[in-house]
Amino acid sequence: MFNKILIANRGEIALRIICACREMGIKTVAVYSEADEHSLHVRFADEDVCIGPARSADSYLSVPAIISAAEITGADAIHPGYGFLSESAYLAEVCEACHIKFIGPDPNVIRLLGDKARARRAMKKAGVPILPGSDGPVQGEENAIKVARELGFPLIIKAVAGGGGRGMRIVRNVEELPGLVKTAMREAEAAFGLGDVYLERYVESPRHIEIQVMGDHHGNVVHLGERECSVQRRHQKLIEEAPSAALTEKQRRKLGATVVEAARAVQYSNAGTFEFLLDATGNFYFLEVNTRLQVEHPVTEFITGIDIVKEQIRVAAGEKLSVRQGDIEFRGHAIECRVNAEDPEVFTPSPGLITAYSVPGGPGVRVDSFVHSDCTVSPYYDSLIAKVITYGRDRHEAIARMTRTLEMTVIEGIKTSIPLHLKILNDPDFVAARYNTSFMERFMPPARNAAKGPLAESA
Amino acid sequence: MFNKILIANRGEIALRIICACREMGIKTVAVYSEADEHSLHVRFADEDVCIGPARSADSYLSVPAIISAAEITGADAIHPGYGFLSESAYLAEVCEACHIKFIGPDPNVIRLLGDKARARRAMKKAGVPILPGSDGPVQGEENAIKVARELGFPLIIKAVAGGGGRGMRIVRNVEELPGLVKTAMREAEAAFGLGDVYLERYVESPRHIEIQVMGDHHGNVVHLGERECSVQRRHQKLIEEAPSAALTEKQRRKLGATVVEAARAVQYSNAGTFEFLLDATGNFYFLEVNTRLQVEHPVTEFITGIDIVKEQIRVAAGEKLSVRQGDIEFRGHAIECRVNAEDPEVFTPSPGLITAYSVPGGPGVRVDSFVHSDCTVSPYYDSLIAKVITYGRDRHEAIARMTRTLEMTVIEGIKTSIPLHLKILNDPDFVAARYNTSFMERFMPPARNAAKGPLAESA
Amino acid sequence: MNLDDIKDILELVREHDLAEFELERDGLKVRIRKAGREYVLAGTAPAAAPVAAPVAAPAPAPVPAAAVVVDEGVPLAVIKAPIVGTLYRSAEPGAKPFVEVGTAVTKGQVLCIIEAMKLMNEIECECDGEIAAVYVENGQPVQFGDRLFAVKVG
Amino acid sequence: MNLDDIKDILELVREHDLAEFELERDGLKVRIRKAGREYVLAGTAPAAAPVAAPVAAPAPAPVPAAAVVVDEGVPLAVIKAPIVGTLYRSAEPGAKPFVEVGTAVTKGQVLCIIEAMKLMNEIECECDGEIAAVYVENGQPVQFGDRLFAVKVG
Repeated sequence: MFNKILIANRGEIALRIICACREMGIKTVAVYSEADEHSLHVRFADEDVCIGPARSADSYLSVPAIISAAEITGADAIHPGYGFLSESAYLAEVCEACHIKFIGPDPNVIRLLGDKARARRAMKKAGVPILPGSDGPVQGEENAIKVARELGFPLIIKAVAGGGGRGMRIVRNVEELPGLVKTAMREAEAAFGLGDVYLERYVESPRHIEIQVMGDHHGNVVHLGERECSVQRRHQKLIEEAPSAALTEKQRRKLGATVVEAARAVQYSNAGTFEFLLDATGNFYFLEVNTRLQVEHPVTEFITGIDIVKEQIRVAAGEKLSVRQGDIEFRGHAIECRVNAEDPEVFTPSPGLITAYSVPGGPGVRVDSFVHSDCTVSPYYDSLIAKVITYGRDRHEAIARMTRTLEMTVIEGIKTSIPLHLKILNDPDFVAARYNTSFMERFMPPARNAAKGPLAESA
Repeated sequence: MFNKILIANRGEIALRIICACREMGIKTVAVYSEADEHSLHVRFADEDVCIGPARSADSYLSVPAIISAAEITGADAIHPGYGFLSESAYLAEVCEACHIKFIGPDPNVIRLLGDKARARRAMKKAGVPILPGSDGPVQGEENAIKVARELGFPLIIKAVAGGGGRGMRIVRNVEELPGLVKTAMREAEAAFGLGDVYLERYVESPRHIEIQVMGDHHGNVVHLGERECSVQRRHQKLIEEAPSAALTEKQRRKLGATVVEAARAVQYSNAGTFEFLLDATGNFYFLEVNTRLQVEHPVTEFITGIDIVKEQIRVAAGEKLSVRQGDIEFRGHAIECRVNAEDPEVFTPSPGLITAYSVPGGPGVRVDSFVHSDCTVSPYYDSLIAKVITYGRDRHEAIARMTRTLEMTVIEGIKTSIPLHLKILNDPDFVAARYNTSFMERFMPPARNAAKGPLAESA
Repeated sequence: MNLDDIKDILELVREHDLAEFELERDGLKVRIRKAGREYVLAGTAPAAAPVAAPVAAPAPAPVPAAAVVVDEGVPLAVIKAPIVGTLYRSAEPGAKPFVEVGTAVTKGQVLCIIEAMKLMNEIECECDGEIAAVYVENGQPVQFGDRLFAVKVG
Repeated sequence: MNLDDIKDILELVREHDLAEFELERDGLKVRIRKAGREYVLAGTAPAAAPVAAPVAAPAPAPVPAAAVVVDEGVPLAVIKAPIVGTLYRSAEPGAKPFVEVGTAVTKGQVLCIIEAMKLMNEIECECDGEIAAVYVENGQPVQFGDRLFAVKVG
């Protein structure tokens, strides 16, 4: 087992990883930017290293700074959390070269699944249902039109190196195709340094379903069931839950088995999430693989009783998975609300000093956060300040518990998304689990609602 | 179902009950003393009534004040929590007369089980193992000596109306018996207004095991397994856990069935706890029944997934229990630490202003508390400020999780028992579950340790 | 907080010519209003009281001391509710209220009734004087400490 | 916080003849030390900066500006670590250190090496002057922002 793990992240996930390490008796190293000097992750790590100024590019995204911090502290592994460098095949490679264990899949797996077009082909080969598409970057206007006619409309243009909605365009007819391909390529070039785009059939208002997998280095792969994350605003998930009300037990088993097979085919190790679109007629289509720990992993932890972060550390250290598929039982229902420091109506960020902070207890409540009374929410980073997760014997109880928990949460000094969450939790369609990725449109402010942009999927 | 519940309590348990009511869509009325005006239970109840000055006797213990508060707010039920009036047959009777539902057993059941000698007889009749004893108050010195010789030494003198160690004396030989009986009677008379005492065989250093039961008004009774509460300091439980490492599956089933039978025999409804001593040779002996919700109920909620407070409310409203014995599964292990505002070495109370407060998240952590940053812990009431409960797949994980949770808990401005809890959690005997009610003696300050007084049991 | 502290605060208030001064901390509350008609100075917490036993034997609650307020030089006694219940201003439905503004009262005179647990509790006046204000209506629920009447002491 | 605020603080400090004054709030930090040899006045946060994109494209980190400290009337430049790594005071093991206290230095002159990811990064002097202090030892790990050398500017 590792002696010391460096956590290449900040905020609640850095604390979450510290918790896991402490439970396993592993020492921790926190890294921090100058803006995070007084953060709790610095306070509770055994050691800490300042790695740069507030700007992420010069601190949390700096591979040399992170590797150097690991070297000067003698850390034997790096946990990248989510975001920042968590899907950086480069960091994983440098770790390998420096004999530091990267807690995540092997670099070649990260690279394969990070390339959307290659990932599509690999999944298709492994028997995973994918959307009809161009099977590679489009080559010029004529080729694009030909492929598009074969696929039919509407379709979607996606960047090969894509993510976060950039380089994406929905195309409704052949006339607008050439112009939109050009725009998407320009955007992809600007965002990722690679202009390649491909075409795929577009699914209107799908549900977002994802499967959590865990693999070890001994060929064992298990899935931990699905999560539904259809409540999204511009690719940002707001509420996640497990299980999904849209899946039958049979579908769950079948999709789970398909994903386990595919993960094994690409020699997947550590934690990963296979994302799917579910259309109105019950078909699943592969979307992408997130080769890292997910923000919403606690809902799965609640219904399975498995500590995913500890499992990640165990398998990275070469141990076998602590559970086999047959041992994994799903019990009850869990929901997560991502509480952001932002205006709940116009979605503008609201950093600043938290003057009062209190979250209720009671059964079935988990709050992963890094904030506290008299703490300042920095404007430099993500606006997520707390993940509130509730568990109930059924979906009804989990929702009732979430509602009372958020109603009894006190956060003063900054604005938060809690009022928006409460509106969603009270919505009859949400309560009935009648929702898809278009659900949030009705909660959008009129001005923004009208604004154009690729809707749904990803994140 | 009830429309509005008055909560005749304060602190964390008042908030715990508010949580349950909100999840069930029931309105709440908080009552408070002048010292608690700014408490969270007042903030989060739908209505609130000031019922008196700081002194409990004039506020939280005043039956007229509580009943009047229920009447002026139109509450149709009263939840008494634990402590204060929770075991007051008188309050339960007045409620009945006023057509307000008392959320607890019927007054005659409270009265029967509150009289230790009568409870002993009732349990004996129902087939529950009890300690050999005088089967009623001792009648004069000669009778006492005769009974004592039959029982053998050591034995214990207990007050019929007893509780909290008052009126209790351990007797090691016949010479000291007459004097100790007199002292115990004087103490009982002073404490409870009733000098009657009885004799019982004394068990040296037993383990404290208790069984949680729930009954409805339709004749259904279930048990929710046991809790072990052997870590006590002068009858005050410090750490509780479920399941107990001292019970085999067979013992658990047998003891559970015995208790369910006994509860049914006395027509027990609502939540209750049957406390037992377990001696070194594996025998169980009935101690007493707590006819109310227990401080440590969360450990049972963690391992069963059942919300005991919601179940209490449902059965008080006349509904059937939501579970049958066959539905109840025990999964994993849970531990509770009672964090008190007190010096961790000399146990003196430490009320005052909390200047910083933060508790970590992560999986398997529950914190039931009423304190927050910038809140004042009042000197008038119990020193319990937070219950930290952790859950793990096994006892080892639950302990590791508790340790990291307490290590990462920040409470500044007052002293707390957390350093003591951490010492216990690190103790090899505790880790190996090799402990009984004498366990805490080694953690007592030398001066106090030498002080005389009845040790162990009860609370 | 002792008398000297209060003197210092009053001195500061005078020095800075303040109209109002308020300090709230650890259960202690001081409010001073200058250049006006009303002075209130009330301590709500006994300073560092020894810890009370959490569950003391029942004892009759002391009726809260009437707060003394200085109004245009005439001391006013405020009568507060000593118990929770429903307030009645007269001995029986339809009868004349016990007192009204302007009624001359003597110590021990019944001012109103508070019903609690079907018991009618007579609330007596604590001093001689004249009713200066009535804060409650007939049939109204009152909480512990609610203001009921003001009596111009004299 | 603007210049006027600082002037006001300084005025207060003068008026009260303080030796030290420290204010830390919302990422802003002001420290003033009076009646002594050293004055430091450093702002650590840009006031209400527009929100940065959480994941910006990588760009070379600016070397933190040397803090200027006034020592007995002579300005001192403090050279801080621009990167995390292991510091070496000489070009190779056993060689003479690049600089010692008293060494005259010129802008661009190499003061030490910080090794990060097996790369040797030469840390250059930012001004002409003379080494007044050495805060680090050979082979020592340094964090971002650690003080390395003080240079008497001149």
